[in-house]
Amino acid sequence: MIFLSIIVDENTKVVVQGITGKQGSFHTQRMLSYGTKIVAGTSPGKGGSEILGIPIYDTIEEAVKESKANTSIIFVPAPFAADAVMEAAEANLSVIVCITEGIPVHDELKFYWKVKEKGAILVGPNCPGIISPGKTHVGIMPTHVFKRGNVGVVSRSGTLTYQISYNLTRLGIGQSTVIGIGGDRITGLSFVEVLEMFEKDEETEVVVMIGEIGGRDEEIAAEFIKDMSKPIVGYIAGLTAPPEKRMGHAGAIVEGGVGSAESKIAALKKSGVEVGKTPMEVAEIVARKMKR
Amino acid sequence: MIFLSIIVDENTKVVVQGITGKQGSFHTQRMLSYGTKIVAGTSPGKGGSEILGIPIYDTIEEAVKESKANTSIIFVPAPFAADAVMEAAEANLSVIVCITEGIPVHDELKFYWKVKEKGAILVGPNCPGIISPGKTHVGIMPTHVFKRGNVGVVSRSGTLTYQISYNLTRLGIGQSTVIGIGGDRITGLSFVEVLEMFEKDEETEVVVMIGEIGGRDEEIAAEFIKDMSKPIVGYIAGLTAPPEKRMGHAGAIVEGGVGSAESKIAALKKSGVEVGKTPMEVAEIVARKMKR
Amino acid sequence: MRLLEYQAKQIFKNYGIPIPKGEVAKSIEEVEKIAEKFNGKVVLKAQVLVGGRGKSGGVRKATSVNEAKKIATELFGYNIKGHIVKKLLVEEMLEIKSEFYAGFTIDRSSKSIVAILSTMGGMDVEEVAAKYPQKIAKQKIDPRWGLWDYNLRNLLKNSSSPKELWSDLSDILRKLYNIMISYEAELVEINPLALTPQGLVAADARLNIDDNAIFRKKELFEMREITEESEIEKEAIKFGLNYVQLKGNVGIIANGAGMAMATMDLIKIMGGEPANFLDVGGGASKEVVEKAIEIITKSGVKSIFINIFGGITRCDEVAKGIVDALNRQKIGIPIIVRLSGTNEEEGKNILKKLKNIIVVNEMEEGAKIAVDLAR
Amino acid sequence: MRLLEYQAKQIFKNYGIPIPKGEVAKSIEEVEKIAEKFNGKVVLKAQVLVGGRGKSGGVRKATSVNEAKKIATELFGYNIKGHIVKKLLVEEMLEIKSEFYAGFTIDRSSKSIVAILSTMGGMDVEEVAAKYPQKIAKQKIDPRWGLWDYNLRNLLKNSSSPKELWSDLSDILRKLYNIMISYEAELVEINPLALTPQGLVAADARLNIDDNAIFRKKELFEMREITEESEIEKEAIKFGLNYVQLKGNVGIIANGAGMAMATMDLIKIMGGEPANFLDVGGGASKEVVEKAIEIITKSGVKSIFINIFGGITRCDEVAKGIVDALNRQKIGIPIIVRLSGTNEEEGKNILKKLKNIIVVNEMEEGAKIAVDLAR
Repeated sequence: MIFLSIIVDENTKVVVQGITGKQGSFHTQRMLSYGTKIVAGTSPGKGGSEILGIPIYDTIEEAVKESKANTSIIFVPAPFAADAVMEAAEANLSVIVCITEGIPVHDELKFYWKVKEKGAILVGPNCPGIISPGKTHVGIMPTHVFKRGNVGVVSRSGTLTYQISYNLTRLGIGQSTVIGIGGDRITGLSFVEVLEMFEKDEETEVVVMIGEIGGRDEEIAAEFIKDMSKPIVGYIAGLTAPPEKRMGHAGAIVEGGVGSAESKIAALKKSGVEVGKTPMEVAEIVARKMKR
Repeated sequence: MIFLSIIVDENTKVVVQGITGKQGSFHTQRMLSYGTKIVAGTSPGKGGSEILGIPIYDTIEEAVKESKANTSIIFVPAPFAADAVMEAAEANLSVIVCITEGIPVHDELKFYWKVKEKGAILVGPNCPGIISPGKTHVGIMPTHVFKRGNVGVVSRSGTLTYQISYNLTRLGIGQSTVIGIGGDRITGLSFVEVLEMFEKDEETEVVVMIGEIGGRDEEIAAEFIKDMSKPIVGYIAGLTAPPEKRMGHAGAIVEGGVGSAESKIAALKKSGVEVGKTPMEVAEIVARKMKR
Repeated sequence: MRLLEYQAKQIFKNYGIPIPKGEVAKSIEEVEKIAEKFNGKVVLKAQVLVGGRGKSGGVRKATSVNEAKKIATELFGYNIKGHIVKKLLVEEMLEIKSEFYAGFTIDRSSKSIVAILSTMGGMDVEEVAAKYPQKIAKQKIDPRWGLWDYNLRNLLKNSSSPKELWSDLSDILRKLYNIMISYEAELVEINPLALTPQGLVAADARLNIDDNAIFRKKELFEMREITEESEIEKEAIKFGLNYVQLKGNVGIIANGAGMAMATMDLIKIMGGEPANFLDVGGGASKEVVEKAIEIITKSGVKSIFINIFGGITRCDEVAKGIVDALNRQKIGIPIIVRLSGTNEEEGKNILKKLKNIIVVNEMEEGAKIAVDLAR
Repeated sequence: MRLLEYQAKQIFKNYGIPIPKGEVAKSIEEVEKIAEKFNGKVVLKAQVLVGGRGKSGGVRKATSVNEAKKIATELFGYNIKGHIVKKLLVEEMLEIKSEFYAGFTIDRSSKSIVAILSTMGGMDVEEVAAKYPQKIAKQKIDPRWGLWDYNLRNLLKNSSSPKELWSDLSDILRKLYNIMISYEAELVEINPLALTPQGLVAADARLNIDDNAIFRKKELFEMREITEESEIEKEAIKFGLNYVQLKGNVGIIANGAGMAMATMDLIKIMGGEPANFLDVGGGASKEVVEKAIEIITKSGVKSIFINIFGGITRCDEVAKGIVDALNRQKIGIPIIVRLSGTNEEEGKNILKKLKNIIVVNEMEEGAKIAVDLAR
């Protein structure tokens, strides 16, 4: 039996939506350097040409037909990103990674259900993507901070994901899969869904869950964790965020006490999760757990 | 093992949507006389009162909670009927029979998918309902023309259903279940779905399928029939209907040769279906089949 | 409800779709005035709701004002498949480089809206579909999510439309879809969608609105008055009757479209010719039945066969309508009545008292008598 | 983007929701004029975007014109939680029989829109939810199918609203929902929805529009100008920075909201006080970084900690922004910089040439130095 990472692995065949844009072409190059199998790109109107040796198509329908891609990554600008997600879902891709930030939430409400109906996995939007170190990278992460290993990382925040993975790697601890589920109010994946995958994943021994203020996703995850066999280490950003101030992410609003950092940390601790106060401390806790 | 009829039987518990209207109360009385288990009715604003001994609720949600109804029948006028179907689906009823005629087709497009997602069966709209003679009647059919037996009847036309069932009964042939799927462009059930149920139904020996001009549902059914074990007898109305003339039903438009009576009859015959030229002849063919 | 071309074009224009310059004329004088504006280079289009209008000579080109007047003289009052031409749409002559077909309709099989685009416009689209199926691109539009740009991209791609027109075609398709949704249409269509030196123009326009949705669109009531149903059909609509006049001599009244068609078919099988399709609908009142008899009688039939199998329709109510019709109208032709189903006995009892009525038990019997008496 | 009460009320009115009679005043004279129209019986409401405005004395009642003027004198320039009152909404005094809460917002857990109705309006809805959960009725609205009447019936039923108000409440809820959808709102709310002898009236109005959707709503650009963000916050918005001013003395610049918050938390843990939240966003340009430094410097901090972990953001671009800031601005305070991730080496190389910059490798180290230097 081979050990499969969750969601993506070395067999993942990627189509890049918006491959000719500034971000799209830059990160395509970086993913290629990492060894990601990028088989196609789309850019409406530019079909028939190619970039970085990758054929460009006008539509995902055509790209999938020609390249057999099973995963897409989206760099399309916010006003058009919802359409790109809908198109990817309609084309029956099994994994859709949406990097784009700033998508209107009413658009997200629509494509969430389309993706759900199609049975696809949506990573993001407003996320850094997903990496299975040493296998594939479908995202925009600084790949040099990761190392193949046995810690699963799931996070709502891009940069905090890099920070904590960096701290882990510095301590010699590698990662099985690192996934940023995105910081928007509506995300394709919830913590619970990812925790469930890590629980089943043979490569993963410990899971790091990086949350932040806003919403109830961490509280719901805390309930789920009670039945998990693998140890979870937590981090919650926003202890010093004043109530009722917008902290950038649409998701990072303290809604009248519900969803505060305190409430989330308390819920996690109640489920036996050790919560680090700083990114460094998170890595140190993981190191302790790994030694056992 | 007991012999179950398809879709509804003596255990069906019915809530009547629009029970206080003229049609609603009239047909509730008639269904009750037939022995149908009507356990609740709805009429927004009139909740708390009762009619014909049946408690009235403001919402289906409440009616289902209190009465444990699993099936609804809708007599709500066309402008509000789509809302009633949506409400019934949301309340997780497993069978929804929509009698109402004249529902806007764009409304039908919406509730079709809602019902589908909920995994419910929608009979209609614009249909006479469904009867399992001797067991239950969830509809507006003239019950005295039916008789318990082993012929399944499925039809797009209400009155033709009565006519042909009447002809069958006159020849001493009873029916297992008689179902009018409705004459609108968008119907909850297709011929194929009902044929599939009849094929599996132990009570049914022969199936009568009553179609009419318009659409391709009969042609699609003809394909399916090739793999059926039970004999099918067909009838198609509209041989003399001139092309491009509206024949009342939104469904009954001849669309440039496709969906003509000739095309349907030919498709059925190709699948080995005997097609009667008159309702009487249909009954006579069934009689012959039953004797074998 | 199908709108006349000029009515549909007005709506298309309101939604930002380019249409040719032109006006509606009801007289030769008006045609002259309009034609002068375009130096006589105009197309004259008969405003009738008939398929194959062009092939029947209902669309004609003029190169001078005098020619336009001459054509108008021929067209006014012209009978196209039973429809008399009363209005002409007089439009500028377009310089057409190529013709597209663009439209949306409802796909009953997939329970969705379907977008259709073809680079072979100008012809009968069913003909294109039959002869060159690969030339007709279709895309399903899921009613839950509506139209997205990717639907259009797939459509454009599969239609092999030239890329330089993608943006303009998308724009027109999006507007057409908005009309489809706002007007709750069954069909909205531009054929041909003409490519001219000035860009894409809707050279023709078709908009069929779902009759069941018209109650929500008050502004259409007025338009319906104008559409060219015959007087008798207009009256039928007012009473909620589904009525279509045909050429035979046996009048038919039935409940349910299926039953009405089956009755027509039966008349034919018995050797007669049905004079009409008439469905009184479900749960018809006696007033509606009375009106139905009046309409059929007016159309000059030789016999009337009333074939009712009551479900939601009550036989006693139908019988009362027959009584009222006989009391108030002069009906010189035989009426054959067959009543079965809900309240059958009550209905038959009411009819017992009447003369001039032949009551039968079976539809086959009734059809036969009706045909025999119409000879 | 949250609208001021009077802006939201104007939109509510356009959608047919009854609002109290009244006008906005910017001066005592204007207050006097408006108050006279209502014989001095008015409510004066400070137009500031602050929660608990009523409890802070921002909503006051007058029974005479003189009293209204006196209250206005007190309210103009009044500081409510850091917001200076510049405008008053002067409205007729309503005769309120009872108060409802009605609103729609987005439910992130169920990925749907949620309708909320309570017969206990007028209070803080979170407080009601905590103390009397059964008094808050909620209904999920599936974004695929939108709002249907049955959603409203279930809501009305579960809220135990009086039946005689069902029709009027439904009407207002339907209009509120239309606003929610048309304006792509995150929240639309009436609290209290007042029952008066003249019927239901939106005594207050709240409308929060999704910032991400504002590009589609040109007419809101103007309104945003008016909403009372501080000048410095307005400038930040212009450059796409997510900036919130706080009370500490250690300035923070980070990329990503999570990282910015973690950095704030770290400053606190190290014994300092964060002066702000500032997220330069993903893929920030050097111009944006330069602007961020300018904004933070202006706010009078003692040290600045720039904490970047680049993914889509490139460290070299950030470093260039720092260089530009130092070249063009007079910055008299220490800047601590931590760069990791994409193009980290290039960024560090650029910074090497600079004085006045403390480059660190770890965020914990940087935070500690920034706190120490701010003392």
